[in-house]
Amino acid sequence: MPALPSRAARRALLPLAASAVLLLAACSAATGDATGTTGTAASGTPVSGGTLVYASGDAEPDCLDPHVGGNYPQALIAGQYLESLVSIDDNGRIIPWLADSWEMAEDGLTWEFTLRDDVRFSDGTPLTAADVKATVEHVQDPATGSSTGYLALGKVAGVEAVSDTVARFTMTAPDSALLESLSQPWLAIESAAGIARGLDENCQAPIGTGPFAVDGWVKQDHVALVRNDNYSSPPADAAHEGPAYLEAIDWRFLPDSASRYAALQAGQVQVIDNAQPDTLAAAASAGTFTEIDAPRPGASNRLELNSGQAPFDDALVREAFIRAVDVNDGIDSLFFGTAERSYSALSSVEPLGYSDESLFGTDLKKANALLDEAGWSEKDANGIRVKDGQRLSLAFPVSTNQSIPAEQSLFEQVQATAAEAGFEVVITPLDLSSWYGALFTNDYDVVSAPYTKVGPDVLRILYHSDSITPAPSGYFANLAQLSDPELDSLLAQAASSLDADERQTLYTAAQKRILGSFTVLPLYDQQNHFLLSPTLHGARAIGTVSTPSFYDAWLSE
Amino acid sequence: MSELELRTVAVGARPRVATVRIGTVLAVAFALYLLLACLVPDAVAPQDPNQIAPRDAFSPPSPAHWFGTDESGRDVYSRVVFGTANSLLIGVAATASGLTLGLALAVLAAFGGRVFDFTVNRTIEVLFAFPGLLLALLVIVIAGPGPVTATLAVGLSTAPGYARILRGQLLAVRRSGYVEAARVLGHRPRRILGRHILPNALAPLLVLATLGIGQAIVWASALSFLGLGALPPTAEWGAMLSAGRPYLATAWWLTVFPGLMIVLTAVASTVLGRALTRVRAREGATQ
Amino acid sequence: MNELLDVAGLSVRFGAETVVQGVDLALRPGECVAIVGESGSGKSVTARALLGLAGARAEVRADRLVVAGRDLRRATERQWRAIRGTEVGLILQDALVSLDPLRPIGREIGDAIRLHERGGAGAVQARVRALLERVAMPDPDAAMRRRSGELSGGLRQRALIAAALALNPPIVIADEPTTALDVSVQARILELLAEITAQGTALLLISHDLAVVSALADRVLVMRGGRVIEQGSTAEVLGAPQEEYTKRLIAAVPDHAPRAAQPGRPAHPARPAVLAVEGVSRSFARDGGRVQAVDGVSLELGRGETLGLVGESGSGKSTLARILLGLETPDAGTVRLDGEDWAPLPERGRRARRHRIGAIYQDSLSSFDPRWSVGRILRDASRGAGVPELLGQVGLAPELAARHPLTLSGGQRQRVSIARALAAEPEILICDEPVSALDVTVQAQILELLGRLQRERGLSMLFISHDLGVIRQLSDRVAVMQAGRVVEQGEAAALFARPGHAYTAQLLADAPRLSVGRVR
Amino acid sequence: MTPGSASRVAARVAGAVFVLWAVATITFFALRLIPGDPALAVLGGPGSQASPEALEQVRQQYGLDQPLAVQYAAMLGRLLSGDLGQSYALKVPVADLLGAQLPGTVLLALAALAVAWLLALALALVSTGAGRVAASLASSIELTSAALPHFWLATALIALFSTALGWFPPVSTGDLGGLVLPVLTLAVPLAGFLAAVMREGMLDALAQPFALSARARGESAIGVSLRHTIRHAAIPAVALSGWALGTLLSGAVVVETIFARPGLGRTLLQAVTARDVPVVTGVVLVVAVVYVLMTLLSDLVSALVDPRRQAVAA
Repeated sequence: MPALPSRAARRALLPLAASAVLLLAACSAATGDATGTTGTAASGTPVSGGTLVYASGDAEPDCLDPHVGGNYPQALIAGQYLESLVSIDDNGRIIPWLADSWEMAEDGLTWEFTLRDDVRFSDGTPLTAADVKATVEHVQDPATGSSTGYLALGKVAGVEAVSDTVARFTMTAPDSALLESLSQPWLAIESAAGIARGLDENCQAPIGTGPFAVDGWVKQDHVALVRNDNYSSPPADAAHEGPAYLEAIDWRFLPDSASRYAALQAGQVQVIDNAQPDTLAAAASAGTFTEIDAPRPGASNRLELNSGQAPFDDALVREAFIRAVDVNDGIDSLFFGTAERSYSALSSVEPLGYSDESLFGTDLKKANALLDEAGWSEKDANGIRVKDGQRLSLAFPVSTNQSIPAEQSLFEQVQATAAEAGFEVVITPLDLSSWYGALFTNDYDVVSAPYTKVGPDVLRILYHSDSITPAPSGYFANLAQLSDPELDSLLAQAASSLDADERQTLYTAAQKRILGSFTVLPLYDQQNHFLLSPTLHGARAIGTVSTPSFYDAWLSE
Repeated sequence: MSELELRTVAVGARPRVATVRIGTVLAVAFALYLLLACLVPDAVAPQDPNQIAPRDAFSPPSPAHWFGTDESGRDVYSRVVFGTANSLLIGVAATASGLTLGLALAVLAAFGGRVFDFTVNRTIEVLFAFPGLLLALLVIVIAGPGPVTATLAVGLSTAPGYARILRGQLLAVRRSGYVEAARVLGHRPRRILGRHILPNALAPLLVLATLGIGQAIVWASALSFLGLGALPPTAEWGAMLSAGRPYLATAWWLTVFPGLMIVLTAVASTVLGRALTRVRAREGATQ
Repeated sequence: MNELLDVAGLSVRFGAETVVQGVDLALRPGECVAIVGESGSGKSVTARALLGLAGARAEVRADRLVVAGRDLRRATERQWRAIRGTEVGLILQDALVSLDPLRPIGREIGDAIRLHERGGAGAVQARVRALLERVAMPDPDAAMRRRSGELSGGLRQRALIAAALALNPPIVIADEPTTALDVSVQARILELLAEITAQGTALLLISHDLAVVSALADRVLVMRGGRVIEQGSTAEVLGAPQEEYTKRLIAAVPDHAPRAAQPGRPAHPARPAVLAVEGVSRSFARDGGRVQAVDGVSLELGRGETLGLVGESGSGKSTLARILLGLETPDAGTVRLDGEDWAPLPERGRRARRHRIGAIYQDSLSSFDPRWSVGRILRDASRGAGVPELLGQVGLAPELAARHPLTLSGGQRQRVSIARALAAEPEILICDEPVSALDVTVQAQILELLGRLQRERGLSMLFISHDLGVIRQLSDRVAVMQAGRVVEQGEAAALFARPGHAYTAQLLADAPRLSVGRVR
Repeated sequence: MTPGSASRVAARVAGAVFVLWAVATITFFALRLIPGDPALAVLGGPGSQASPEALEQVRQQYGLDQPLAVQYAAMLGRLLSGDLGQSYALKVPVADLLGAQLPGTVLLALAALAVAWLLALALALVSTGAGRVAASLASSIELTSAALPHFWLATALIALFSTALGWFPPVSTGDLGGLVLPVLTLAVPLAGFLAAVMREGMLDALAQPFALSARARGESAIGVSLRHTIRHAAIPAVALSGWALGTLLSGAVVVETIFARPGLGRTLLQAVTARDVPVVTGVVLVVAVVYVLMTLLSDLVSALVDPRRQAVAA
């Protein structure tokens, strides 16, 4: 096995019980059998054919076109049939994909992307710059209802098809995050003809250049994907060329995690996503399955404290909460060592992430002192602090769709440890829609809202004061309601800075301000674990938003 | 026919062998235990049900933790004990509301004249076309999930069954020989209603309630399991089972014990209901 | 001695309770032996023990238990099965429930053949047909396809007999074979059984009805409390009973003391009639059509008289009783009580006068509120008299007031029922089959009580029964109902002596009478 | 067919149509009680922050701007033509969605009904026929299985037969093996109920004189059960089958969710969580139709099993 850089070690394939797998791999080299592969096809000769059954624990998308809305479940599946202009390799570097090359003007206000000239959509039509233009216009059209892609294209004024192979982006301001943004599946290139069919039809089966194409979608059951035999556009870090090995992918929706793992054990499926911590622990001790641990980029998974209203408008109370809460033991036991405690607002895969453990040490004494100082010095019969007749009560709406059971249990532990300092945490489990409703009506003091985006620009979306007022699309991302002019200016500068060092300095300064405000309690990376059957080889997570790619994958037996 | 009616049908079950009697004794003992767990959980449970100990998470059953510990290191047995009140309360309240509604419908049908009888009968028929949990789910769609909704939903789902049994009971009593005999003696309708019909027709209420509570607890816990009733931080059996299910492969005790409590409660409720029926039969009551 | 059945010292115990003790029994070909006794005497258990069917909990012992030459004292279930149907056939009371109501009688009868012999379906069918012909089943081919519920009571009883005779067993046990049947049907079935014994089959007849026994049996065993207390030829036992109990049994048979023989009774009702029924009709919806239960009935009940209303099942006598009690509204016609409107009338207009008509029902238990004690039942009905007094009038001890009716015997219950009727101080008593469910000796006591009370209080009584003997014993006048109509009414003695209607004549002819000597 | 039976059939059919109409009406008006704007629900609920224009457009599209009576009439009209409307969440015609899900669920329910019948018959035979120990064991099994909640039984069956023994897959897709555990989950509790009813029926039948008659003919105890009493016991159980199928369909909510089996139940649960009114209405109606049909069918079968009813009907 090649020595993988640190980032790749986290992201790419992590054979379970590594030594055993290595041994097996060594043996199998002789027998031709293969186990525990990496991104390269080092452990056996790929075999063509077969149907991969993928069991997804994520919500079934409402629309298979990730331009519409734009959430992670869409990204997971869209990665199989849609491709982006650029990708990101294991080292975090931007690499060519549908675009062979690109060039930014000096002032950063125009970009020209040169497309590969040999790429065809799954319907056989060639990829041209007009499709790039149509894609961007589609995302920017309010009628499409794009959220994630729309925000990422905030500084793009328009796209012009200079020639069949050259697309020129015009910017309203320099955007240091443009390539990172364009690497995301929510901005993947779709066929102009496909988009022209109208939203409904395009939702059923978007037309892209990916190694597979949508063949059918039985709602609440599965999406059938078939191999795109015209395929010719693997990203620069792929292991082979030409069409995919797999004939088809049966993309099933299996919301129950225990069922998912049981199905993997029974050989009914070859890949499961959203593998739960206990499942991972069980799989590790069984040693049969290969794990892909691919934390999502963007923000870390963290609790945000609503500084926009009492009691968290008082920094002392925020710090007291953070000092009172003990999550380390819980993360250890609930996640079985599969998740590492984070002290950063950004994901560990973000090279520009900044950590400061010292801000988050649990110290009940200090918490109590801070609360006394803040005027919450009395306690009622239940041990909850009281000030001016108000109880120190915190509303904590929890989205049962987004928080896995282990995380919900962790929140219960947060509730229990906070109670020792005299906080009353009221956890309300809610479905996604009601949860959004609670956020928009400001009925929360503590909330966990993961956000996935490639690059540190996610900080601007999450912590710039502009993000407190809901955008026309309805989303407001600054749930900490942090309103700090100095931070705003740091984030704005960083986003336009085209100098790497300056960018790093600015983002570090911004993160220090964010963490120092005690509005954030980082927990761990956004977990993203896949378990693979031993018969599946060559699958990997790609470097953009850590979605799986089955282009190089093949099934033995 | 409803599940409850079925249970009532089975009530006539003849005592076959001595084990049934032993069963009754065990059921009474279990019911007493549940009562204690409801009223003085502190006396029954060894620990605080909400005391977390992450380092002790997922301990299998042991002398220190009879039912093991859960994902946060809480004592499962203590949580089961403290959950009794929640679970039973839902069952009892659902049964009470179902019986009340059923009784109102039955009285309306039996004494409201032909028009009411026809209307109520059609209503019951229509409600039966929402079998099992369907009616409960409909209520939840309207009122949103939560323990109170779940209770009312289960109550409403059981009401048509109760209504049909009680209506039949009222009519049977009204047509019975002793009511005719009272009419022949020239007694007034109100006196006949008060002295004969109501006391005899409503005598099986206790049996119905006993049998119904078990069913209501199963249904309510099914709703909790589906995430539509009591929600996980609450120590309710269905919710505990639901919360423990992700860990089935590694920590079976999180699902087995709350489930066992539900099963035992339902069995005990059936056994007690049958025993009560036998007692009533022995006392010479009809039906 | 070529006894088909040779039993000595037979005893049957259920747990600690001995229900049959030391019974000796012998049966020869062509002979009919009857076991008579009242309920609980152990006669049915004896019969079943002879087939090994006394029940799983029964403990059967015998010094000798030889059936058709086989000692069956230690027989296995398999051995028992070998004699059932082949050596011994069994005929039970009511074929409606004694033949599987879900299966065609042809299959039921054929089962016996299929179980014991090989043979094709066609052969079995032919034999079933022959059997049905032997029991004089009209249109046997159609009957084979019918189920017991689709046949009349008499025909299905014939089918049941055919099933018992299927393998031509030398012994047939008939346990109350005619008890549920109307008299006319009963007479035909008795003739059939007589025919069978005449053909050489030995018949063990179990019955409570001495009249039936006297018609068929060569020898009689009288059982009481599980023991045979007297036995001998039918003529000896019925003609010159030795035991006190046997004498009581015989004396209790109703047709011995016809009431009409008493002098001073009016041949016509006293005018004005206390209850006058005029042109009353009532029909019920059934199976999409209507059944005319009561059809233009006119009757008068005179003050102080007993009017017997006799008829077979379904003749409409109970519906008439319910109309008179104001429990059913007539479709047409009127009922007047003491010259005033009684029915049809709104309940409000009747209620104050209801106490003047009392009622006694066949199933008295169901007429008592199950939660109430005897005392409470009587207090509830009383218009003044105290409970001990009421109990005293019907010959019951005052201690019974605390008891629940369920714990009383049938006779005691019927006495409580009478006491309740009297408690309301009625002028009229309507008795609907009040003694049909009772053993003969008890029946005699209740009839005696009713007669005495009527005399003492000058009650007017409508007495409904299917039993001509009972009617004859109690009635001043008699009305005969058939298919909803009163076909004949008149003074009792005259009517019985000279029936004016063919139906009455047939009824009288068919009624079994206690006579020493066989009908055949 | 005699005029009597024709009118009875007509009455039954009219009754069934009435029940369906009432179910549709109740569901329609009950779901109007949902607080909040249905148009908002179409656009993704309170979290969607939909624009007034979008809401207005949805109202027009779904006819929500019409008076209630008009909407109701339109709904009835659509129902008559088999149109169940458009799902709020999935944006597909409900009839298509349910049409795809119905066969799987009906197969599951019918298979469970059949297995429940077999299990119940076996239990009833053992508990009325065999020795004391077996009988008391059988009645204990009957009692316990009737009390088993589907969700717990399903979990236990997966733990035992999938995880530990690996005999059957835990996820139920199209294949037959995947049907085993869901069917068992639904069948076992129902079998407990049916067995209780059958046992009662058999004990009643065994106490009838015809059982004695049959024994007196030389029939064996088991022969009496097979030839006579089973049929009597079947009558109440057949009458219950309409009800039973109804509860099986409702039980499918839990079972399909646990076994990740596509079907009406899972669709319903998702629709309930998402408050997808047209889908909920559709499932309720479909279940009501199945229930009503099954009730009619079980009446018919009852008449076949019990000729006495036929005789009355003729």
